Amino acid sequence: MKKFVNDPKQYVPEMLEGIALANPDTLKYVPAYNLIMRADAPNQNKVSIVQGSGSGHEPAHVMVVGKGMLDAACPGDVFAAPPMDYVYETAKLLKSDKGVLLLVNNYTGDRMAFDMGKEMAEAEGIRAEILTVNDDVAVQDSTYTVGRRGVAGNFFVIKAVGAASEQGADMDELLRIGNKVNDVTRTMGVALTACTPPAKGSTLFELGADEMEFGVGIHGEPGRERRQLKAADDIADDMLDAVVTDLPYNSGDRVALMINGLGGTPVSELYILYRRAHQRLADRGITVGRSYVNEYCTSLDMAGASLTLVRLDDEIEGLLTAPAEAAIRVF
Amino acid sequence: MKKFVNDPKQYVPEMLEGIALANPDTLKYVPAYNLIMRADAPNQNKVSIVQGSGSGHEPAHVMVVGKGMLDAACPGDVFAAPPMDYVYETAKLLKSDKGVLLLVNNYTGDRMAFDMGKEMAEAEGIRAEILTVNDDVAVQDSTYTVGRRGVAGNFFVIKAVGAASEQGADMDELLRIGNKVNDVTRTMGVALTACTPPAKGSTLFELGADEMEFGVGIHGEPGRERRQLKAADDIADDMLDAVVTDLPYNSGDRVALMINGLGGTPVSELYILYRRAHQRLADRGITVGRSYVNEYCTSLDMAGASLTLVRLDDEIEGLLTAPAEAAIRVF
Amino acid sequence: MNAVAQTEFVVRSIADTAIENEKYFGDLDSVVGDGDFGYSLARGFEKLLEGWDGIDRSDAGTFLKRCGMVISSRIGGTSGPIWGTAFLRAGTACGDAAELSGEQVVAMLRAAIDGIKARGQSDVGDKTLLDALVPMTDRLEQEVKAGAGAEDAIRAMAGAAREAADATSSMVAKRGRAAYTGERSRGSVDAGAMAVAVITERISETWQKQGAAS
Amino acid sequence: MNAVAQTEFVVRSIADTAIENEKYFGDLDSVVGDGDFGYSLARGFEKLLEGWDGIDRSDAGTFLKRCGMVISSRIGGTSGPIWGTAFLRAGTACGDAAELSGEQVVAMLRAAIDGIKARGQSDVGDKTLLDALVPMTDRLEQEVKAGAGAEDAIRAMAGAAREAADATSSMVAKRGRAAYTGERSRGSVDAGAMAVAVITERISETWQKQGAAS
Ligand SMILES: Nc1ncnc2c1ncn2[C@@H]1O[C@H](COP(=O)(O)OP(=O)(O)O)[C@@H](O)[C@H]1O
Ligand SMILES: Nc1ncnc2c1ncn2[C@@H]1O[C@H](COP(=O)(O)OP(=O)(O)O)[C@@H](O)[C@H]1O
Ligand SMILES: [Mg+2]
Ligand SMILES: [Mg+2]
Ligand SMILES: [Mg+2]
Ligand SMILES: [Mg+2]
Repeated sequence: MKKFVNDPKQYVPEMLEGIALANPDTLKYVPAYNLIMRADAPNQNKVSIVQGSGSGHEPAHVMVVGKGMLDAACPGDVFAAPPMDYVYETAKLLKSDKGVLLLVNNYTGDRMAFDMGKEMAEAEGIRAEILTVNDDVAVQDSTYTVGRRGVAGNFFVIKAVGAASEQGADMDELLRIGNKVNDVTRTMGVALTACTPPAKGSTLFELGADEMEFGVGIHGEPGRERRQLKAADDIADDMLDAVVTDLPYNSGDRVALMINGLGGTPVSELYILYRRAHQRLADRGITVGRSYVNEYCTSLDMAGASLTLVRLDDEIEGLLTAPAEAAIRVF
Repeated sequence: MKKFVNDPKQYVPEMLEGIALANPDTLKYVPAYNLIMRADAPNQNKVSIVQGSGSGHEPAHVMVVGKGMLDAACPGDVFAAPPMDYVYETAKLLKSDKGVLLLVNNYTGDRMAFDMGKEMAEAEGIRAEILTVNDDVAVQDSTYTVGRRGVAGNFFVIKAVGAASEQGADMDELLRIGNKVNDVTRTMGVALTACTPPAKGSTLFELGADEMEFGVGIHGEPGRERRQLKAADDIADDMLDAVVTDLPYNSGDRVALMINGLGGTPVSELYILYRRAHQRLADRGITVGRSYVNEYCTSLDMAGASLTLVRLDDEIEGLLTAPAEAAIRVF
Repeated sequence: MNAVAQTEFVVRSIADTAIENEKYFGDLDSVVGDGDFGYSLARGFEKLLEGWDGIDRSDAGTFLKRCGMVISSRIGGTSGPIWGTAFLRAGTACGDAAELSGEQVVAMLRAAIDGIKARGQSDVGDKTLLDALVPMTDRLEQEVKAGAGAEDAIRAMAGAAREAADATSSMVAKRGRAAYTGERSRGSVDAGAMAVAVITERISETWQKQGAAS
Repeated sequence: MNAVAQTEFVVRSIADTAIENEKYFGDLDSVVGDGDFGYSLARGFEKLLEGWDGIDRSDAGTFLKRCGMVISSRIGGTSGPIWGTAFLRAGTACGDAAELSGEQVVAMLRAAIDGIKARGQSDVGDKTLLDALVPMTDRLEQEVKAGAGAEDAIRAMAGAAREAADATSSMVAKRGRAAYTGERSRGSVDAGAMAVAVITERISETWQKQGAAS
């Protein structure tokens, strides 16, 4: 296993400790619940925004805790939803007069943990609401599943409700905004390699030298189908077609375009995909109002990328461009 | 080759085109010279800061062009210094009354291209100066080489002279500052896998499942020696020992600590290294004044990391924390 | 053995099996899942064992419910809530019975199954652990009705669980992460179902030894 | 052939060889270098050939100098400046000679070598292309002094280049990127030296054919 790891069981706690050491003034780490929270949270004049999910998606979500983003993140182990306990204790620690908004990616495990954690928190008089994100167009047949997965589009919901909550929006307003953003957000992902969970020590699946997985989620699981590896432009076209036709996004639309790296793909390649997607959107009469090319929501060290579109209007664009702070140092 | 690539010969131009499309308001792309420059450059009241180097190190350096950082970057092909022509033409386009400062990582090819390009620019009446970065402690015996390599520490020189030039510093002042930062900056890198240059289509070298390269540079070349893979903490200790004892950094020092990912390593692992390094510095009485955990200077998709220390004083810390803008979107 | 000792023995067997089979269960979940099933179960049951001696043993039902609370609150992923609910419901069905009859065990398993169905919004045929749990409970019920002894009934139940777990290989997953791969989930067994089979086999084996010893 | 035709033929052979051997030269540079040598040379000489017909051919010296300018300005990496300087210096040494004597070719090669040494701050023994260029020039000089014909002299020179390039395998790199690996650079040939050998062999071969034809 080509990883910087000590005891795999300490992978998540040691990472979280590192984050806390690197951000002593702004973040607080509560080891008992894998909890990373803003040092100044909870703020009674602001809805607390909390995201839970499995680990292995960094920088999501523990590294986007900060002003204008999340008030806290309580991850589970690698690719495992947090135990209900973490959710419950997090809600208690983040308790605010204006309520606690729990952002949940739509997976069975996450939903169960949050439903149960929310119930327990409510029993103690905490107002908590759940907002579910499900942007993944790779999941087509929702009768066979719990519905579409929440993947990288999650970032936009966090950013929008994070900004709005900072501006004083109440719970109902945040639910409206979060659902609105989720409704106009669509993502499609592709993997060129499988990832290696530290506790497993080997790749989750095998991919031939000329194969890729089309329609992957963010948990290292295989995708919708295995395909022949193609040129970057062709892959970008396939991802874009799947996304554009789904909402659909139409000529005249203004969008945010995200090319998200899955962990093992260098940013240079992401820009090659971005170039094509931007050009093809222009061909369709769709304007990119804001671009995102980076790692936002990864699958450990998986080589691959996802493409997300968000249909913008003035409200959403204003929230996306509002100031924010995150524990990711660019300069 | 598990990469998003079309024609490998177009790898760099297509990436640069992507960067330009994603940043239409702030950046300008000049295809003839692989040039990415600030849309508002040159500014005659400011020294123009230019970095050249090979490609494959992204986000260095084309993605750190922006206010308070670089005015321009002219990369060569993957791992190849830019041709002299690019340097010369870049200097002409960035010509400022206050001069053009050329930042060069210390490699034979880069130095030759910049020496020649500078001479040609000077012949046309452009004031140009070269500032060489050489922070890599892995290169020990400088009689056998052109001296130490410039690696991730380069970032700090860019940030410092970028900030100072924005504040109006003249060329002599920038040379003083740049050399001062370079003098207190040291880096050590380790690779867990070899990288795959797109034009080669296969890894540059082979590493066994339990091997790592200790003392790598940023061009995918092998390192100082091949070692057995160890636990993350042990690797962090080895890197730190090599760096701390070199300047040396002493008890009572205040430092910036950077854990830089080499491209294929997820940020979660970088924080595991950061945690240990931070703790071990504390044991030595050295305080981390500012932390950097991210990808700053990569080797394509190489799994690995480097550790950089910068000894801080008020002047350097002020420059490092000064506002800046870069084409890397965190939120 | 009284009811508390029996449930203690069964829970302990489940925990030991989960911990010992961490890698195997994880590998099963890797085929069309995300590979964390073995890890989640093992870490969770380790935590249960850490506080083992302090768990309230006033009666078998209480003991099971306390275990269920630890499991659902401390195990991550889908398995925490699913398994925790199963233990809670089984405990409720058990109550303060002093001795456990075969009928009572069947009732407890049925309660656990109903809990899982409700919690997971899933049913037989979805390629989950239910596809081992339900057939094995059916078989146990048959044996009990036919008047079989505990040892024989458990052995038969374990055989049914193994057979049913193997049979999940031909199914398409309709719940859980494996469901996202659709038709591709065919051809490999469900990790949760196989875990149920391996655990039941273990209980059957150790029950024989234990029975012989006590 | 007059001097212009001769230099044109030689430069063309160099370009063709560099382009055809892109992968081989790159692989050689991968062992202890960064693998870009083949790519840099190939792309650079492709650019030279793109503007091939328009290059000033007033005399052989001018032609070589113009080529040198294209090479040093358009090839990246260490090779651009190194090879460009070699062409520039050879062109200067050649001047407007109408015919090239063996002595003149030796003088041109010596000038190229001096240029590389100055530009690269390197010398024989550093495990660079100089370790093929210098021995082959020495050999050419011997042949010319001994009165050998062009064809034989070139064949002997190519043999010397190959032998010297092979011999770089036992050397430790003291210049270029390979030098960072220190002792580990022993055991593989230098990419630049081998490129010189392959190119010279090609010139020798085609010279024979060309000579036979003209
Ligand atoms: N909705 C469900 N209802 C019942 N059992 C389920 C459900 N979803 C998954 N399972 C069971 O859980 C197992 C996977 O558990 P785990 O790896 O913890 O879940 P995940 O990683 O998908 O959150 C599956 O093999 C299946 O037996
Ligand atoms: N200082 C030098 N002087 C002369 N030749 C050199 C020098 N450094 C490198 N070379 C030659 O250049 C070759 C590598 O070229 P190239 O790959 O373009 O350089 P790099 O990638 O190191 O910038 C080496 O094999 C060697 O023959
Ligand atoms: Mg999981
Ligand atoms: Mg190079
Ligand atoms: Mg799983
Ligand atoms: Mg090279």
